Amino acid sequence: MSGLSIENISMRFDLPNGSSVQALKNVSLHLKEGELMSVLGPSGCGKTTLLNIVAGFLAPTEGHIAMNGHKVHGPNAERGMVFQQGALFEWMNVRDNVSFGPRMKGQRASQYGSHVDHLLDVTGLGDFKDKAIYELSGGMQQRVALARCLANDPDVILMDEPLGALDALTREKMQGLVLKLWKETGKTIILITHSVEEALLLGERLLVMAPRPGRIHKEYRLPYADMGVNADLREVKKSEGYSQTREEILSMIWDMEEEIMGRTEAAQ
Amino acid sequence: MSGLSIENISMRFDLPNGSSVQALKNVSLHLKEGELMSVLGPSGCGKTTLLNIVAGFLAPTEGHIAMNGHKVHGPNAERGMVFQQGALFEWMNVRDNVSFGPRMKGQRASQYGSHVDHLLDVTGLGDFKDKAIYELSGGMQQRVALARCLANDPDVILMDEPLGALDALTREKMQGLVLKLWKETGKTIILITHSVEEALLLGERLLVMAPRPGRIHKEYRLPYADMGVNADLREVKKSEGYSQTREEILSMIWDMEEEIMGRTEAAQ
Amino acid sequence: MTASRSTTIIFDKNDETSRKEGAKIVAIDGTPISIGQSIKTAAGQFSLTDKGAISFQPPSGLQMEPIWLPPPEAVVSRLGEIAKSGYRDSTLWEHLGFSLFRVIAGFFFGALVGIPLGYAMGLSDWFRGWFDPIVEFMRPVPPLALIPLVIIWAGIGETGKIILLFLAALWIMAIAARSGVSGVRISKVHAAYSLGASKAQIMRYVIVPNSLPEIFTGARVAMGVCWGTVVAAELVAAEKGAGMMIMVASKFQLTDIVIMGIILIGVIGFGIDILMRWAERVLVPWKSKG
Amino acid sequence: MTASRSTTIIFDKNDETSRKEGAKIVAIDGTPISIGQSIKTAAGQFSLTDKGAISFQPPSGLQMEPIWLPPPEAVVSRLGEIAKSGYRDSTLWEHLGFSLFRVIAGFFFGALVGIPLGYAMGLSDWFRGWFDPIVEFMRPVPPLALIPLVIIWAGIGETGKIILLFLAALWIMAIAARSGVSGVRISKVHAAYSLGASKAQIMRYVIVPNSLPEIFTGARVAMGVCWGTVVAAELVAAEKGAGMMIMVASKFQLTDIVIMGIILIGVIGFGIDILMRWAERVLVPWKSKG
Amino acid sequence: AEGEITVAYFLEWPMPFEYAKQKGTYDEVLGVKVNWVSFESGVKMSAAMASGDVHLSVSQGVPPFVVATSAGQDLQILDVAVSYADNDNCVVRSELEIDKDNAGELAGKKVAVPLGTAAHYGFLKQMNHFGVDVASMDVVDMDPPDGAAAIAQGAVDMFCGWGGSLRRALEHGNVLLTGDEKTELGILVFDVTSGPAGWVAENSDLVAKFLKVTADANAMWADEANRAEMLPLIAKDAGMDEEATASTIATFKFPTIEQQLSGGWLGGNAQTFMKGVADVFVEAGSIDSALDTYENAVNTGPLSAAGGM
Ligand SMILES: Nc1ncnc2c1ncn2[C@@H]1O[C@H](COP(=O)(O)OP(=O)(O)OP(=O)(O)O)[C@@H](O)[C@H]1O
Ligand SMILES: Nc1ncnc2c1ncn2[C@@H]1O[C@H](COP(=O)(O)OP(=O)(O)OP(=O)(O)O)[C@@H](O)[C@H]1O
Ligand SMILES: NCCS(=O)(=O)O
Ligand SMILES: [Mg+2]
Ligand SMILES: [Mg+2]
Repeated sequence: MSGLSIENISMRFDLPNGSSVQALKNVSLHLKEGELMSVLGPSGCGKTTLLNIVAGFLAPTEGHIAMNGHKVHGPNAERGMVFQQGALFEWMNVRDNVSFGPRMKGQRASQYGSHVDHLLDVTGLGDFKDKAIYELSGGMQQRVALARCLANDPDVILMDEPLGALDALTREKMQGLVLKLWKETGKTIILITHSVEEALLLGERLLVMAPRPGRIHKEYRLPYADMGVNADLREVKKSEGYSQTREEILSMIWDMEEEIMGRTEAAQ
Repeated sequence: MSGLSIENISMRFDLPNGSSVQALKNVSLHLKEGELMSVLGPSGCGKTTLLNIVAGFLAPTEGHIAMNGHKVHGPNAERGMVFQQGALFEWMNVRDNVSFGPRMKGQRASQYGSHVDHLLDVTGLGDFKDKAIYELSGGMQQRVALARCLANDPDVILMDEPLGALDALTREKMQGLVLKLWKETGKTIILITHSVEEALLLGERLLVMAPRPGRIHKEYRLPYADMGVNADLREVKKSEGYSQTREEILSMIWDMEEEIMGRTEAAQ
Repeated sequence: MTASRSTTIIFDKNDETSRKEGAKIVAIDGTPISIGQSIKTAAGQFSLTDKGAISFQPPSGLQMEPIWLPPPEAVVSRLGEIAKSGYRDSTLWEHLGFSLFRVIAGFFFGALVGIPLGYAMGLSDWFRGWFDPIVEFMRPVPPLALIPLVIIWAGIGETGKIILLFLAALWIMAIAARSGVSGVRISKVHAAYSLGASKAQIMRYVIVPNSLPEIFTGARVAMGVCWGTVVAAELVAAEKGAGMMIMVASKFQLTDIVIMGIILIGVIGFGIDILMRWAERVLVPWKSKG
Repeated sequence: MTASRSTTIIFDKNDETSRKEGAKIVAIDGTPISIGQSIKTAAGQFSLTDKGAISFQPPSGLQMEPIWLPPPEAVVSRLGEIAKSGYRDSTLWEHLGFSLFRVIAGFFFGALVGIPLGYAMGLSDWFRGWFDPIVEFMRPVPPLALIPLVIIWAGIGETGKIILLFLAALWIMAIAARSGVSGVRISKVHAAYSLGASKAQIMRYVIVPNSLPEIFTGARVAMGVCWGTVVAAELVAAEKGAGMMIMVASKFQLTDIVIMGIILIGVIGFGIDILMRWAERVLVPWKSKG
Repeated sequence: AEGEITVAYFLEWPMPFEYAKQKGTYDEVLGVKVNWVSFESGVKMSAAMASGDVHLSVSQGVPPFVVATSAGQDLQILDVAVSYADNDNCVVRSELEIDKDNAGELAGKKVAVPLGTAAHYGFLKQMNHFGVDVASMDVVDMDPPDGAAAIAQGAVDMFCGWGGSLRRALEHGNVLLTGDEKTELGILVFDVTSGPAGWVAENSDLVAKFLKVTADANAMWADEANRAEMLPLIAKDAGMDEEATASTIATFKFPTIEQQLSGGWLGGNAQTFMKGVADVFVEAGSIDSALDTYENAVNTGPLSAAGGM
């Protein structure tokens, strides 16, 4: 079975005070090769936990992850991760960040050079190769993170709110870039986001998770990502059904959040 | 002439390096008593500068401000300000923050007590009177800021992105509150925001500003604020014309921002 | 460490024949030995010095004598003894109390002058213009470098020590107060103005409370510096005090007292810091939560 | 100020009758006086000590003698003189150089041991368990309190001073390295893992560079503390060095040398800090920009 | 380093060996480079010998030597360097007008004493003699140069110390007892040459040569004919003018090797004296306990060898 399987994952965190949090309960999912799935859900529903388990940073209490039918443990270069921010290496310039993976494998500049240069061009960083990370704008930094992940040629790309810290305009540009890279490279992608619009625009599949315990609440199959590859994203937003699905999901999440907030405000 | 007049205001900042920035140029405007005007515009177009001049924190290079036909200079209790965040006095509890204005005028608890308590109830802070500021959520803090401003009973309320730092849900709740207070108290309000939706939903009048030099680009008269006083804000968003005006303004601002960004990216 | 329990055994001291007459050590513990060689036995290592005397070194595990590093129980029992009967005519608490008193007095006056100075610098360009260079220059001068000057000015007595600590605290407190004032968010001041506050009211209700967290941070640093400085000042011109106690004890090689003193100094330094942190938490609870 | 031009005039020293025989001062400058009273004349204030001798104090306006506060030009010309011909058999540059050398040597060894110790504490629970209490306890001990112990251990020579500075830098550097390690954002480590880095590679390419800013901050603090400490250590056990120079000068009340020394110490302390900041900016340019 | 030794001495403390020191005789005879380091007190000499930085101390007082050996430091007395009673004393500020007749008034006064030194011992013995309770006094630990400055500034009421500092202190006050009066009371003051036992054992030849050079210089000084030649060099080395040097050194006694080895000095009397010194410090609470005997703290081997050279 090719692709990424999440098989009946449960995750319980034991807290220092003796109690425990059921962050995930019986989550199962299969992603075919080349699929792009976006994940939405209220704060604390276990999105990051799920992604960390897939990446291998956390070992689940129950269940397991399989790649192309084989169980996997621990982090591995075949599953690349793009973090929100602050995961770049500030002490290296742009090019050294992007070539980090190949260099760790012991490759030489002659081996990885052209590939890395190509990626820098694709992500529009060609002129910034030698710049320090802190000299770049937030959007450029996220492009470096993307390029760094791609340079390692992973089968699966995991993204945890990669565009959360960007301003509206830059964010829209980056969304276009993600779609383009997805189509061109054919990677399997899981993208966590807090923005309903982003989830709608980018996800072929859209997973809505619910909290306490973290679980899959609903799944959608959406046409917008495919449309977005070719059309202007702002045009896509005007397409039929978009507004309605958006309202539906927004209400769903608001209801869940209201429930949580109600509980915490009362507790205050 | 009753209301607030902004008469042919220009503002130039002289920079230490000898150059200068024309932050505002020939801005004129009249607000009738009880009007709510929202102001939109790309970053750096002079929104905050305009508000600071109206509040009296800055003296304009040219032009002046008049209240009910009389020129005014300097800050004054008749023009209250609600800042984005961080303008509360953390060393006082909620009640002492709200009663700050009356106390500075030398009023005693017996004079201002019932008014302040009423405002705390209206803003839903009744149960948090004695809490420290840092114990409150961001939304509650903004309610304190609002109540503090209202306790002084100003004629004009100036708001500089008051809801910018709040999460989506809390922000929506606060928008409802602002509308409610506006209708109930009949204050003249200027509200600066970066959110097109917020500007549309709250502004009777909507001013779009353009940068370099800061000036009025376009003005709208909108029905949504009046609708929103009674209806659910989410319903309002579905009303006729809303989407279209929203797209129009979004494009307008994006174009301006793209122009600015283009210039700065090229300069990098 | 050169001193140790190694000893040279001048073996012929008590013998009738002496080395001069040709007597020589030829074997130790049944092992032959000659000059320059050495032999290890269970009891330690023997060797012959160039004069033919025996040099004996016990296994190095045993080398730590009490004058170098006394056993913990010696330190503890010394604490009990000195707490009861005192050291050099003053009880332990007098020694520690004197040091603490100096720190508190010096810090108090430093804060008393430094905080208003810092406020003045933060609020008035005239003050900043005059005092900024002085303060910025004095800050990197280690307070201890001032000891000789203070000795000339005020002698070695109580006044001199307190002046020294005053100077140690002064600049730190002035800088803390200055940055407390200049760190006030302008929006807070604007808010107060548009709520109708006068300048004096803004000073009293906005600027002073807003600078408290910085002043507390400064106070913690100043107290730490003062504590370190008082100990050193007492070393240099020793009278009563914790520093004098360890310095004098070191002259008599009473290592257990020295170590006891160091531990007490450390504990008190730590205690002062805990106390300041506690006071900070209680008095400026909004700090780093705003 | 205790020392001044006040003097006690034992009037009967040169007289034939002595006080013991009943001779008493009854009037000065035509004004009667008795024990405990005092009289002001144009030349100053006279009073009788309780033994009946005359105590004379000149008007206080004259008290500010050069030994209290020499004029700036005296300090400057003294700088020229000492820079040329030295003080106490060593040139000015030797004195300053000795102090600087000690600071650098002590700091170097402190960093050499402290940084790996801090890394070990940050990375291994075993190390943290053992060394955290030690480090946390030693940090608040003012380095100068260790002088007496270091004197016992290593004498007052160069070794002793360098050991003292080593101990002053050690804990600061260990704590800086530890917090540098524990301050690594876990997402950076995760990113490196999922890019295929091994543990050793993560150490080398992620953890070490990431901890550099903290280590630099620690180094700045440590250098400041070392500089203050060396000056004080030289006050206590003086051979060559800037601290010794001002201490010895203060004994001979050469206030201009004292003030010149303090200024130079301040300037060098300031210089060290500037240098460290510059090194920080060059070597860890990403600091506080990430 | 190899081929170098370091020797401690006092400034402003004129002795004949300084003539040899100035002439370079030590380096010549010993065949190694001799580094000379000056100290403020014998206590610091002990510390320096503990660290291994210093190999021999010339003119260390007996009290600091006793303090160190009582604590377990392995030092040995190698010869008697100088005997003096007038040049180590306590001085009271003149305006207090206290002398031996009203010494009781010292109670409550502030006194600068270099703790652990010969001056400290003399101070304790004198106070004991006058019946002044030391606990009632404010004792400040100051080396003589600091103490002299302090009494000059009026910061202390009384000073105890020796050498140049003592002379400076005398400008501001008076002694309680003269040297002769002290000697009568059994307050002996003499200094020794000392060194770490281990180092001495391994370098006894060198030590013997060192002591020989010193003894030769003393013998040379004993002949008044040589004094004119020696005085300028001694004064230069001590850092004093010739007049002060002459008057100071006149109060010093330098026993010959034979006298030193006799029962009056290292042959027995010194050991007993040391025990007495230790007991005074024990009684004063300065040290915990005395050794049972100080016989092992004297090593006359090298001195005998020097005598035979
Ligand atoms: N290391 C941990 N120890 C204990 N509890 C944890 C840990 N990590 C996560 N949790 C808890 O597990 C639940 C899920 O957390 P997770 O971070 O996966 O949520 P999320 O969906 O990513 O939230 P957000 O949208 O805020 O990022 C939360 O209740 C959280 O408090
Ligand atoms: N005190 C000042 N000194 C110099 N220039 C200033 C000053 N305040 C504002 N400016 C400049 O004036 C212009 C307008 O600034 P202003 O803060 O009013 O913009 P804004 O519309 O509020 O922007 P934003 O949306 O980012 O808050 C900017 O170019 C800004 O750099
Ligand atoms: N002259 C001897 C002084 S001391 O060695 O006792 O310090
Ligand atoms: Mg998350
Ligand atoms: Mg603004």
